[in-house]
Amino acid sequence: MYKIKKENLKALFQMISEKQDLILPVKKAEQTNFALWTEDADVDLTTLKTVKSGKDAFFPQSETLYTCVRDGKKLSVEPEALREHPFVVFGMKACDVKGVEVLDKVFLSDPVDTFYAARREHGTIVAMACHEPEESCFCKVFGTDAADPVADVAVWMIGEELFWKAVTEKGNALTESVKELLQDADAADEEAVSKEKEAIRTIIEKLPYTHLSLEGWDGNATEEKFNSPVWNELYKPCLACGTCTFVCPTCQCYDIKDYDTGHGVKRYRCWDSCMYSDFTLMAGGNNRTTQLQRFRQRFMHKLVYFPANNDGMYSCVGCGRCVEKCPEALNIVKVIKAFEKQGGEKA
Amino acid sequence: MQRIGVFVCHCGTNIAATVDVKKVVEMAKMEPGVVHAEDYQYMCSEAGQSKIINAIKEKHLTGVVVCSCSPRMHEATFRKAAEKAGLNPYMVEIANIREHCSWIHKDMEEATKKAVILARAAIAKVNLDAPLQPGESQVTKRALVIGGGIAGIQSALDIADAGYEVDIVEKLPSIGGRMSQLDKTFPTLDCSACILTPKMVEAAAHEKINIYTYSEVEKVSGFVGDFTVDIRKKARSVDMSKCTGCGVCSQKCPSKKIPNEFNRGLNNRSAIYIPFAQAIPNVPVIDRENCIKFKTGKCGACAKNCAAGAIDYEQQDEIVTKKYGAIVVATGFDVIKLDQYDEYAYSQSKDVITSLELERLMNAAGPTKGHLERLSDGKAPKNIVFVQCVGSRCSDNRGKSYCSKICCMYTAKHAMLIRDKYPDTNVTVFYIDVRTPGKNFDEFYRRAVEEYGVNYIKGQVGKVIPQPDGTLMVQASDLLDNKQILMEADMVVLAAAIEPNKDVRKIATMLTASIDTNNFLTEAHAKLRPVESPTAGIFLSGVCQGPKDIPETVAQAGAAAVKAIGLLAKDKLTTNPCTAKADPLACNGCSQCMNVCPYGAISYEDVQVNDHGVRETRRVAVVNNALCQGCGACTVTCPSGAMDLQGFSNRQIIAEVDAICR
Amino acid sequence: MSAYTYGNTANAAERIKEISGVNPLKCMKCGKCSATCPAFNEMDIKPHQFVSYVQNGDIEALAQSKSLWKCLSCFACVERCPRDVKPGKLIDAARQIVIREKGQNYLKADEIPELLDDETPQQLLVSAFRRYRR
Amino acid sequence: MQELISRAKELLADNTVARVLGWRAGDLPYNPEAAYFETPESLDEFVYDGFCGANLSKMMIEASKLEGKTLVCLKPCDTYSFNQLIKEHRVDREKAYIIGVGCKGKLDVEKLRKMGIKGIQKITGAKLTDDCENLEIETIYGSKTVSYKDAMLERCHVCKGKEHMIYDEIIGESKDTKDADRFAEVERIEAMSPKERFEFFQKELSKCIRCNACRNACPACSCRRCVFDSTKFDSAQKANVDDFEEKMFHIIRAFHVAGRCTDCGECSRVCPQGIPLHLFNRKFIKDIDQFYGEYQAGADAESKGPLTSFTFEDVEPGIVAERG
Amino acid sequence: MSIEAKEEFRPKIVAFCCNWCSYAGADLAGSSRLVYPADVKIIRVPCSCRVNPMFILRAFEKGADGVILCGCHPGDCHYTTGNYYARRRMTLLFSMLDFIGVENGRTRVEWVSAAEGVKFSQTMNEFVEKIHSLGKNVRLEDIRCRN
Repeated sequence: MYKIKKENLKALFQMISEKQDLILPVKKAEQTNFALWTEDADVDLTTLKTVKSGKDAFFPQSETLYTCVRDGKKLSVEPEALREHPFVVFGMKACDVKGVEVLDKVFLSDPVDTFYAARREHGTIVAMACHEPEESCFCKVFGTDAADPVADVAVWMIGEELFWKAVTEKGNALTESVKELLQDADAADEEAVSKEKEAIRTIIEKLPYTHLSLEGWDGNATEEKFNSPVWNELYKPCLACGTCTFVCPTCQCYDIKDYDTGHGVKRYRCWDSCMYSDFTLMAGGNNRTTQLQRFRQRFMHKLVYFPANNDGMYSCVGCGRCVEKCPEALNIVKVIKAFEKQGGEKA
Repeated sequence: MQRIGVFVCHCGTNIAATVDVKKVVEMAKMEPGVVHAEDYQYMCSEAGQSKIINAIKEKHLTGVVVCSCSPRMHEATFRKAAEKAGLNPYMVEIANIREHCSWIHKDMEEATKKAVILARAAIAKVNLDAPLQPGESQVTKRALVIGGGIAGIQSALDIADAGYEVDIVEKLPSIGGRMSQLDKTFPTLDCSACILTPKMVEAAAHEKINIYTYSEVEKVSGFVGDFTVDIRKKARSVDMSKCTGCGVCSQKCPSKKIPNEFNRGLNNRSAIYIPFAQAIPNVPVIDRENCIKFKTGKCGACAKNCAAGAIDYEQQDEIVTKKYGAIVVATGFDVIKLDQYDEYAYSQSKDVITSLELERLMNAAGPTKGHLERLSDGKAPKNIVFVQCVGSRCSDNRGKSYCSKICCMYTAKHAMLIRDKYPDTNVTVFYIDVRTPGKNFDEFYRRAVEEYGVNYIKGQVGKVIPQPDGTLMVQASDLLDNKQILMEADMVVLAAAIEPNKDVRKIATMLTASIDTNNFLTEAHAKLRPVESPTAGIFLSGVCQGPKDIPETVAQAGAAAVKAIGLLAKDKLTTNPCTAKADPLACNGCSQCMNVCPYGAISYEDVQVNDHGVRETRRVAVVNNALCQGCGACTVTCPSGAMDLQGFSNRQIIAEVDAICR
Repeated sequence: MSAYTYGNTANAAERIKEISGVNPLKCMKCGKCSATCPAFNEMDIKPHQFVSYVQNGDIEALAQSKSLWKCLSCFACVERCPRDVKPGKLIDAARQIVIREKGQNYLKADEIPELLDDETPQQLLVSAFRRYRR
Repeated sequence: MQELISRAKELLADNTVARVLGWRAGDLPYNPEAAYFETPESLDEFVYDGFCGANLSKMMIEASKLEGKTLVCLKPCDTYSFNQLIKEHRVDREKAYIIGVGCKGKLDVEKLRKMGIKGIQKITGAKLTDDCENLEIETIYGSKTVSYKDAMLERCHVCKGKEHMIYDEIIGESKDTKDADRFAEVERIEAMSPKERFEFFQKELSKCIRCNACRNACPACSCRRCVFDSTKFDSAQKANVDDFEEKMFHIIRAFHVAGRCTDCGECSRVCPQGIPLHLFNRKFIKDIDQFYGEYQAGADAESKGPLTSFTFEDVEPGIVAERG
Repeated sequence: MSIEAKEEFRPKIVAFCCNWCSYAGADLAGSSRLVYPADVKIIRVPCSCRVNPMFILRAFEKGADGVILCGCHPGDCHYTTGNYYARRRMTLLFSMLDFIGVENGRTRVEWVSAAEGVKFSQTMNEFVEKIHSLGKNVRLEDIRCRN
């Protein structure tokens, strides 16, 4: 394990960004989101949750796939180059990293999404332990340990120091490249980190959602959950906005569109939301015509369909962003609880 | 995808001299949907049109772009050609590469580039064109003539003679207009009243003509073939059905100090009055502002003395609403106010008068019974100076930029008449140019000089200075002699500029007829459609369109009548199919479009919809195609884009924008 | 700086148009300027002719004319001109050109008190300063 | 709140209304959600406190299609939206039983988070009946006291007033919470140079993730199909492209609601990125007030909006360049 | 140098013209041979009130450097009231564009009648000049259109 003084972080970021792109939480107009590090970036490592998770680093909100250029009656197609320049995502939380795991399931299984795969290959994740978890967090429900994130490098911010532990080969390589700025950690430091981990875990135990039960939610629950009358009331406040999907670390749906540049077309993909009325709209119409269906789809996907196809892995990581950001205070926890309650009433 | 043919016109050298038409053809071929492109000398010619027709047939074109002159010129021509070939005429778009390109750009490369872009925009638009079917609307077989001067009377008579009903609306108590104020007319010197009065009588007696005097147009709605007009019949305070026109009321009226408008205020009239002897109708009107009865409640002399019991103080304004198929505007003119021309001392001396005032002074029915005398002292003037172009041809803000056209001739007339009747009077005319284009006009002017000894001096008058002895000192320059002249005069006559009647702006607004910066109504085409307004169904008669003398006015009045008759003779009109259309699935039913529609063409209905499987009853906008004129105000008010304009759809305009900007 | 002389006609005419802001082509030759001019009889080139002289570029003749110095700058012609041509302004501009060509021959501020007499109106002085200062 | 619940129970019991549209208590101290209550018993979960910021009037569009009347709880500012929706024939007045609920300003949990308050376990002082100036907040990381005012939504600081514009009855007292000038922020931006203004908006709008929360929460944005979701203008782009798309979306959205926006502030409340979207609407309102006379959308349900009316003497668009 | 750079900049200008007045005014400018720069391209619309703010923003998105809307003089609208609505809409839209920092000279409304060929050409000359002084539109262009 290594450590670095907080005041030297800027030098660290500088060094990383000399050879790679560095993406980390930056505060812009009072909101903290992952962004490319620059000399004058307002780096914010204290805000627990960036508004959006860091998934953009691997799966950007919009990206061009290829460009067609028209010259008279000739048409040329230029595919967008795959990511080759290495980059580091610094400051993801354990839940965000888990989110990337979920995305891997989608994009790295056959057929492989080459754009995503290239980014994963060239990206190194430095994950940070959650110093002060908040009431909306429920990562433990999905087996994630916010105190000891699993990534290429794990870091802890304690007092005036940041502790650095390389976990994977990529992590080692990154560590090597910045070694001159890192100090070796001693036993007392190890102790401090352990203490921090304990403190985090203690707090997590106290959080209101930590003991949320996922009983009954698994890949086999399709029929029962899909047909439940609970949805009929539950969806009603839903605005059909895409906030929950866009802040979610695991939502992976995208739409493919053409942008007319006047002399050709840029085909791009951008995040889509199953909450939108035009989601998966086809020439023949829409397969989900009501908000109830769309609302149900999202949670069924997270808690039933995804585990059914991915060895029981839920596509929720308990980051709590939807809990915080839903304009109508709806969220996956309320859905789970509503079923729990209804189940209770039944029994 | 459309199959588009592009036809590029050379317009002789009008286009081809500055636009490389071959290049435009070549570039057009690159555009999506274009399967045919060619150029030709004159696309609008018979041969050019048959090229279009053949291409449509042979290449199975579904859309046509003609790169040529303005669509305002030949859009209709090319649409008809397309129709002949079996193509929906609304699948034709014009790229205006003449007026908007070749004529204004000098550089060939630049103009060609622009022409290509304009062609592209038109191609982009055709790509999204959809066949449209014009609807039909009824024609109300009645015409309205606004203004009862010689122009209005002539138009009305011609329309009525063709068998259609005509209503004349005249603001004043009698028809007759300016011409009734004139003494003699040039170049024949016959008496104005003698030739006008029979026309007035004829109009009044015509069974197809209905005259609303002392009335004004208050509101106009509708469109060509189907105008609805509110006419305000102002309270005359005299029952027209009872009045015999005996005139006793005027004689008995105690309020007699009111400036007589007919005589340009040179004498007075009573509060109840008939404007002039030959007035039609020969029925007096009470000028309520000056009537003692109306001002104080006391008097009633006229009522007491009216044997027919025709006086009705309780009479109210009445609104008559009628439908018309065509409207002829004949609102005429006035002379400008001269209060800004201090140098001519018009407001300082009674002996400085306008030519129209002179007409009244010389008229036997005028304030001096036709004796030419100075208004200040009643003496016969010995030296009379005429000043031309007072307020005409001025580029300052005091006057008018145009030539009033009639002044040269009437001044020659006045000069001649004075010299004829009072040979010992010296008459001097100061002119800038003497303009006499007209049949027998120059001969007339020469007679004034050669036979009547009128002294014409080239040079504008600089100043008229009233002298203590009551004479006027005229300071001018003689440009041919290069001398400054100081000349004593007893009377100065100013040829004041004429301007359209003040009310014309209001009327033009009601009719949505366009008007130019001088308040003359604009014609649909300066040369080819001089008596039509760009607004369909509105025709222009007389000076409201531009300065004219009497024969021209009568000619134009007849022409306007013929155009109106041509319209009224149709049973039905095809309506513009470029109307708004609402998509019931996207409509919110919010009523905003209805609020901005100037024609009341939008209503709301509850309809059953199937919105991607959701079946429900919705309140949605429905456009009445017969009423919609296609302005598009509704389309912008509609936030969801449910309301769109056929032929100018949102996507079409956006496609044009894209084509231009790319 | 100024490479022209008022003999260089094209330049001088342009300069006059520029100074005066007048477009002589607008003149319709009505003669109202001459008609109103109080100094008409003392002028060799009459106000309306002034316009055509400028138009024709015959500035030398203007510069030599008596009129240049007879114009009272009363601006009656400017006031009355129906076409916005304003011959008085042209004369004024021609005068300035001539004055400037005379180089050193300016009125200096120090010299003024001597030249003053009580009869000279204040307004005339101020306007003279405005026009003929360096 | 108790009075509200009992009254709702009565109205449900005597079949005056078929359902109640209000708020259900959340699972955290600050997250109640809008909900329908169809039985008197279900009303036990009913809550009305400072965190019930959502404007329920838009939900009445759907509720108007249901059988029977819906009792809807509207705060004073919500009633403007309701009036506007009546004007646009989107809600049926006859289908609504409006209880004007009192309001002493609504709270913004984001404001608390901005103060560094996290791990919230309990909040007291948020109820309408709580007669105190402060919020007592218990968190995992200790207790905090925050003044109620400091935790209020931006819109409450420029409150339009405590009067309900339309209602069947009123329950609960309202407080005037206005303590700021409604147009101060707009004016502050107006005073900037064009470059600064551009940078300001570029910075704010670049946060936009095109989630459509602003649009979907907005009671004026009630289009069945938004132009940005349809093919009507070839404008249905979903990309969050900083240089144009987001500006297009927000300008057009503001333009579409210009003269109809009641300034209810929902757009800014729901924006997950904290973009001050109300500035667009308020700029239009300010211009409309200045150019065409003061106009408050939703103050009544009849008047013609400023963009569907005109006067002959209106200012020319050139005014924008003239005033610099 | 700077002069050369200026010569290279050829602005793209979209002019929306009402069919009844300014389009005819442009025709008149054409038949009177009143020159204005070829940078101006005219789109014919039935009335100024047909012009949706979306069209104007679209033009900027696709790289237009200036957009001008010409309609009938107030009071002279062929459809009676269209230009009054257009006037309000454009006033507010322009004010908003100004508010977000788009140079206010890039948008303009001018009332040009069918008889005002001279005014049409003068207006276009002035407007092109103005756009030249403002330079390229970079604040509202979608950079994807550049390549």
